[in-house]
Amino acid sequence: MTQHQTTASPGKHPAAIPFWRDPDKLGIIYQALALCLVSLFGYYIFSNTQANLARQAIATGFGFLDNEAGFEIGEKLVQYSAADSYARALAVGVLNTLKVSLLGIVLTIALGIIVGIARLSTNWLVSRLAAIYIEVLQNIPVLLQLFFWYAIFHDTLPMPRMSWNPLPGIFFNNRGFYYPIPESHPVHPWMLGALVAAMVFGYFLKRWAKERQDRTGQIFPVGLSITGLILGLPLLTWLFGGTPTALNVPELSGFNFRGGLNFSPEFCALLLGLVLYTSAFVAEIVRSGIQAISKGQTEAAMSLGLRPNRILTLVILPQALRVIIPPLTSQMLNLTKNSSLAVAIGYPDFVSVANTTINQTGQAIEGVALIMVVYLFISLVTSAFMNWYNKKKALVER
Amino acid sequence: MSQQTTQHRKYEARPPIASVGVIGWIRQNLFNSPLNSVLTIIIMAGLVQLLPPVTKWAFIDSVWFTSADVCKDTSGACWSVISQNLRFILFGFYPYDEHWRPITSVLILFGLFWLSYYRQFWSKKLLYGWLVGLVVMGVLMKGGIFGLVPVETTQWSGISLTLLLSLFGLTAAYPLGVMLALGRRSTLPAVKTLCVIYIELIRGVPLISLLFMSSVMFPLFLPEGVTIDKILRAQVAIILFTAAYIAEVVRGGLQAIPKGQYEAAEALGLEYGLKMRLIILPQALKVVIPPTVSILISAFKDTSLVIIIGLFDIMKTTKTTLANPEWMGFSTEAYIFIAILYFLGCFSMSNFSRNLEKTLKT
Amino acid sequence: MTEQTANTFDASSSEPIIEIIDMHKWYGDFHVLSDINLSVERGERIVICGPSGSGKSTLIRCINRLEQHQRGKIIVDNIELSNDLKNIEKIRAEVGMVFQHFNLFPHLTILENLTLGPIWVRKEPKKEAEETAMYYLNKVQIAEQAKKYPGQLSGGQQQRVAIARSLCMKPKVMLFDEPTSALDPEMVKEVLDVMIDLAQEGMTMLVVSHEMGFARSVAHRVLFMDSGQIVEQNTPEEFFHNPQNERTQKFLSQILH
Amino acid sequence: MTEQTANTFDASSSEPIIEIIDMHKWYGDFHVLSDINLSVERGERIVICGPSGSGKSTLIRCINRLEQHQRGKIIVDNIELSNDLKNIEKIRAEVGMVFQHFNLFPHLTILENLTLGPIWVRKEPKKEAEETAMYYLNKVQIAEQAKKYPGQLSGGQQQRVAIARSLCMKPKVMLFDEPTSALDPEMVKEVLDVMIDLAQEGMTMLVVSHEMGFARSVAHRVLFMDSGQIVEQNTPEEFFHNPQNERTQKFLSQILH
Amino acid sequence: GETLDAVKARGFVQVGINGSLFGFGMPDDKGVWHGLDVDTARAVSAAVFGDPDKIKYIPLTAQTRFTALQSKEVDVLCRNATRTLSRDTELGLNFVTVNYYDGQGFLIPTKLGVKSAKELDGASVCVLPGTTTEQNVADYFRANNMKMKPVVIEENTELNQAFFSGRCDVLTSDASQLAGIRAVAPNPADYEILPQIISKEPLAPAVRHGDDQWRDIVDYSVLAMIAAEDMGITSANVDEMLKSTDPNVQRFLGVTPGNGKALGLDEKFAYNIVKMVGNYGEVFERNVGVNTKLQIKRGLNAQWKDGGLMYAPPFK
Ligand SMILES: Nc1ncnc2c1ncn2[C@@H]1O[C@H](COP(=O)(O)OP(=O)(O)OP(=O)(O)O)[C@@H](O)[C@H]1O
Ligand SMILES: Nc1ncnc2c1ncn2[C@@H]1O[C@H](COP(=O)(O)OP(=O)(O)OP(=O)(O)O)[C@@H](O)[C@H]1O
Ligand SMILES: [Mg+2]
Ligand SMILES: [Mg+2]
Repeated sequence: MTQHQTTASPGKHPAAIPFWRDPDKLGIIYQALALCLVSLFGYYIFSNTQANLARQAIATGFGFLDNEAGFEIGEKLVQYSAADSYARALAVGVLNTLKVSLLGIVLTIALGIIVGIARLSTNWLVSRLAAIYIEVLQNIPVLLQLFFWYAIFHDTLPMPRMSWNPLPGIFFNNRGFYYPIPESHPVHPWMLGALVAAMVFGYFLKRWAKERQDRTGQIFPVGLSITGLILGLPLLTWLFGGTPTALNVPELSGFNFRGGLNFSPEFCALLLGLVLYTSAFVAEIVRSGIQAISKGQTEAAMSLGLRPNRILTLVILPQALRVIIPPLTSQMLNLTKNSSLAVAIGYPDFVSVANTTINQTGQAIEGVALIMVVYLFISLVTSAFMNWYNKKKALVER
Repeated sequence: MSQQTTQHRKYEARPPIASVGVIGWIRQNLFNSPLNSVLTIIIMAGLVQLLPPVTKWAFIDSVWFTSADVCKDTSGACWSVISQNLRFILFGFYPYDEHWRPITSVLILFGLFWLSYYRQFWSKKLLYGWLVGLVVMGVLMKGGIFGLVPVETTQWSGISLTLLLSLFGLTAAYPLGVMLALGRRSTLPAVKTLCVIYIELIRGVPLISLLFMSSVMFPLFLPEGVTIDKILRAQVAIILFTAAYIAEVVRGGLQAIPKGQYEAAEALGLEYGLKMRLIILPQALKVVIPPTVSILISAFKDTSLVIIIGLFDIMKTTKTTLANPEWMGFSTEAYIFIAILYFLGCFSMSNFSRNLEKTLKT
Repeated sequence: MTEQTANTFDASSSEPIIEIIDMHKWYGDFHVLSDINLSVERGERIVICGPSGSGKSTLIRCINRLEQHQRGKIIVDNIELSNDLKNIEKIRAEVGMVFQHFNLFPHLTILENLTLGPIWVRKEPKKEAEETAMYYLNKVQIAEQAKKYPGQLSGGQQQRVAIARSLCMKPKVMLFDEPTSALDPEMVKEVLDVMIDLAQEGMTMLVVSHEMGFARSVAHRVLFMDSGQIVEQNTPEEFFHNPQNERTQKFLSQILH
Repeated sequence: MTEQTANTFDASSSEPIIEIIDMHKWYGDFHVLSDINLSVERGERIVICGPSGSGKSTLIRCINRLEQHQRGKIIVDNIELSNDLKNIEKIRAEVGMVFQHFNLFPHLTILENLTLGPIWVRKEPKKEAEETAMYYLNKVQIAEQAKKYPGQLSGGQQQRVAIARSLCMKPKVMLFDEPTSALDPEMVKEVLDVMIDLAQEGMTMLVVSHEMGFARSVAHRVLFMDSGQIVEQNTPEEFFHNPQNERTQKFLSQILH
Repeated sequence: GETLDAVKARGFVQVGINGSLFGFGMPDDKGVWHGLDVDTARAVSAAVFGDPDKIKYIPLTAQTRFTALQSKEVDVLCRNATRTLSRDTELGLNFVTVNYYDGQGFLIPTKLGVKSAKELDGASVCVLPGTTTEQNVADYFRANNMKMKPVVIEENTELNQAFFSGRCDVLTSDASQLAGIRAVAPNPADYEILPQIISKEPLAPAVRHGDDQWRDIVDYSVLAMIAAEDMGITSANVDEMLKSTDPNVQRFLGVTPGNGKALGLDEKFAYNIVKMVGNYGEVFERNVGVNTKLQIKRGLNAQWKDGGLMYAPPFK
């Protein structure tokens, strides 16, 4: 619907408005100006860079990605050796970043919720401690905390030969945390199958329970039984599959432990530092989210005769989540971005690997660009997912 | 009847003993349910386990003003690492005889913060006070006039650098952030898109990638022969970064201003610039003071990352001290010391913003 | 419309559903309620009034244990209120409460608000719960809003939903804490009409309210509270035309213009 | 008090200050105003009424270009409203507007609110602007509040300040958009009195209002709008006692009890 | 040349330095810079200005050092950089005379009982990134068919701490640093340096391509220190040496003019260097020698006549 004034005004009014007095035209001019300035600026930088690169004979382009990397990486989720390409080395870095971020996010949310609820506890000691936790961790730079935790890890944990061995097969030492994994056995795939089956079954159980409640009013303990299923079914499979007990136990051989799996101290320090730091913020978010729900809601639910746990799950949480999710998303992104500080304490995350790559190839522009693109991508995917989730929640609720 | 009431009150006034006084407090706050009682006992036990050894280490067995050799023989904390290197940790390689200048600057800063803490001092004068204060601090640090020995910014290190980066970063980022926020709310699609891209791009990447950019890529962007000081480059990175966050905060403030204010301003015949300057921004910026303080806090904490590109902020001076063979090994003490410094800074600021939020609300 | 509800009540005919004996309550050192004695018969309708801060809300909140009293006894339908969770639950299921600020659950539809209690507390099948809910929604005349969310209704409608929500639990007693004081004047009538309807059906009601018209037309008894005590109680006629106590007189002179 | 303002207006005696010719406005696809023709003489006082959503606000907001029209012409004091920024500025300086929600600037004192426009738009010296401001504050009888902030005044006082703020720009026309509808009943009179004063001084006024008493006593003409059109216009007597249009009749029957 | 003019106009030399490497470039607790690299830079300043302290030190990380030189942020890089072919060519640098011959080695706790680097299969290795060390050690392990787990830590301090606390079995770095690290260990006797030196690390100051005069100035500033030691001139005896009759010494100290003019410097530049900074031996002993915490022996860095590699061409 874009009707415009078509008629020129009569007599004394000039037909054409000078452009500097017409907001529409001015708008176009401003925008053109802005675009021009930005592209000029871009061009200026581009041409300078071109000239500098040419003058200093620095190679450009991403051709280096196929070259042999020639350095080792201490922790990797996929096969990698010094003979592999830079591309593969960088991929190892990305996976390491994702590993610490994902695990960190899960733990942060769990810890943040606990501390946030503790902050609201009616127990004075508990709420005071939670307050101290939040204040102290929020107000110290995360980098300093990482240094601190790393120092704790390598200074106070024992040498491999004197590992702290709380349970057979489990070792804590300054090389990390070692734990056994079962020796591979034909029953394992079956157990995995049983787990999947348990989950599928649990899903149907939940639907059935809901349907039955709707029909008869009886309440079925869904949470408990699904937990039982998920634990029990694989266990049963294991029992009937010949109860293989052989474990791949970590053992001291040569310099280090062999066998089993382990988390390195760098990883643990990074994870711990990030989780503690971010969880302090999450705790505040959770606290204010819960406090945003008025006391009247609880009272109304109480006077209906609902039990405390049902009040929480049916009335408080669904409302609090709406308040909590947006700031929670940005904390999750912060955690991911802060994981780039790994470079300071020796965990080979993406920035650390990219750094080494920049050093060896001298191609700073490509390296920094890669770093930015990777984080941007992670950020965009995360916020897209959270927005989707948020919308879904909002739709269900509103 | 009112007489009767008071009489009645007198002889029935006391609540059951278990619900008031110390006992009442303990019952209500520590043992008000079985779960809470268990938690209380566990925490108490933990504190009893933890506090004595920590106290012993930090205070009883510790040494404070000794040489490094003495430290090696004590079982407690070696605070000497701080006391013996304090001036280097705080001021880095700012000329040794000129340390009074950063000290004075920091005192001016504290004074200004202290004045800003009390709302009754809030006025235009305080704002000018801040501007004058910042200029005075700059002149004092830089020297070159009034017979002060000139000191290159490259020599500003330790706490001066930390404060320079965070304060100047915020001051310079503020106008930029406001412009970005206005741009993002603009009706001109191209301007809006540019601002959105900028803001989201910057917020999507970690600060250290910008710092890397400033240290390894930035020199390539400039024409041959033109160089910009390393600190300035890091400062630019911090400004660009902070501006994106400020823009989002300010946008929130702008959104909180009712549409009627825009319309009333327009109806008076104020054009865009005046409308924003006289009506909208003064209100919006006041609303966002508390979140702005949180950005200042983050900026203050984030300056610690410049260590990664080799600038001598207070973290780096501390670590340099620890790189000295004499003092190697006392990192815990040193880290605790700067942690306390950072904590005091951030905590007082966040307290300030919380107070503010309360007073602004009423 | 209110002619049918005779404002007399034969107290001897039935046993008390609520009995409060020598009850006291403190907030810390502050004596909010002192020496409360009150007995409410089945089907009786009581209006409580009194100056702000006199403890009216606290009194009715004690009855379904939203607040804990420290001395004396409260017995509801032969169950004594104590720290026993099971008793508290039982009593809460029998006592409906309507708040000044409605306190509907904003994330649930009107229908879900109404069925939440029956489904999770009374363990009714969903279909049945919904039928009951629709019955009461019809009764408060907003059946057509069942699928909407509370935020989409006017204050008066919300308060009517809140009443219906309590009724769905089929309570024996209804407590109202200033149910109309947060409403715009036009909406007050809607809500009072619903309450008068309820009264006509013989529901036991305790209403904290300053709607003197309402008190006059439906209450069997009016209680006047001051400084945590029940200062005067009487039939509405006596109370309004012939107040005994000096405080009551003063209070009434302020309220009745 | 209103006896002096004769409710008759000799239209031929002066040239129109506002002329709206064949004006249309759309919001997206929604036709808010269609085919508006209106001519307002200098000194004329017009009251606009009509059901909610009929486009009353939109119409008067078009006159000082808070909204843009898409077809037709609006000519104010011989200046045609077009995209020309200079004309828009000129017109806004000549047309004062008073909003339903006052829209005073909360961060400025009353005096600063009043002098803002004169100083920054009319470029008056501060002293002079303040004198004018005090003059108008006196006129609306709140000179003693000059140093306070808007938040410290009652709604009626705020609205009076809003009127004074517009007057300080020495406008030729004043537009009022339901100036009393956000006020408590007691405060309505304060504001209406000020408006009647203004009317007596011969200010050209366009008032969106449902205050029929006001319309009757000061308006020269009453406009009735419905669905974006001017359905009926007439002198107040005719309009209230002898409405022509069926919609008008229905509307009036709802408003006049 | 261009650089010299710029430096003179500016009034000081901009030097890229390692900010936290004890013995090579690090400020003391008064913020004053000390170290072998620092003294090299001071020699340049003394040569150009006749004042060793007309210097602006710019601490650089391993990643930023070459960019800083390329972008003219610094005039000379005295930051323990290894001369390699690619740096000399692709990065557009010119390395001058080596001021410290180094090689990458391994530091290991004695109690592990390892006698040769060949026994390190499976070890955790602490490495400092951004240098050639990371690649060298990977190459070495690959060449010997061994596996390793690198622990790559950005900061010297952090790295040393990690090693002493046993986080790694072995620490690899330039031998000079290993000596220093061993020296500051809680108990130096618990650690030893393995005999294998797996790389050549000639550490040299570097300048940009394209300004030969400036390159010569930096080069001969380093060489002057070496030559002075060779000729037995020290900061203590340099004034007496002015009266020496040895034509080589006279030419060196500028008593017989010519050298200074050729370089575009004051004739007394070598005198100034020796007087104000010292000869190579003095500088070495002062910063890293056996009487310092680092306790490094001259080894390869001894004069040629003592079996080392330090050899200055004739100053004529
Ligand atoms: N949680 C609490 N802690 C301390 N004092 C309280 C608390 N809740 C209420 N009070 C006090 O108890 C007294 C009685 O409060 P209550 O809400 O019962 O009064 P009310 O008669 O309902 O008044 P109103 O008509 O204003 O609702 C008041 O003086 C109030 O300040
Ligand atoms: N910005 C807008 N976008 C789309 N539609 C709008 C907008 N503003 C108003 N409208 C619609 O235009 C119509 C006229 O609105 P207007 O505010 O002029 O009505 P009104 O007569 O002033 O009503 P009221 O008495 O409620 O103030 C309404 O239907 C309204 O929904
Ligand atoms: Mg109350
Ligand atoms: Mg309107």
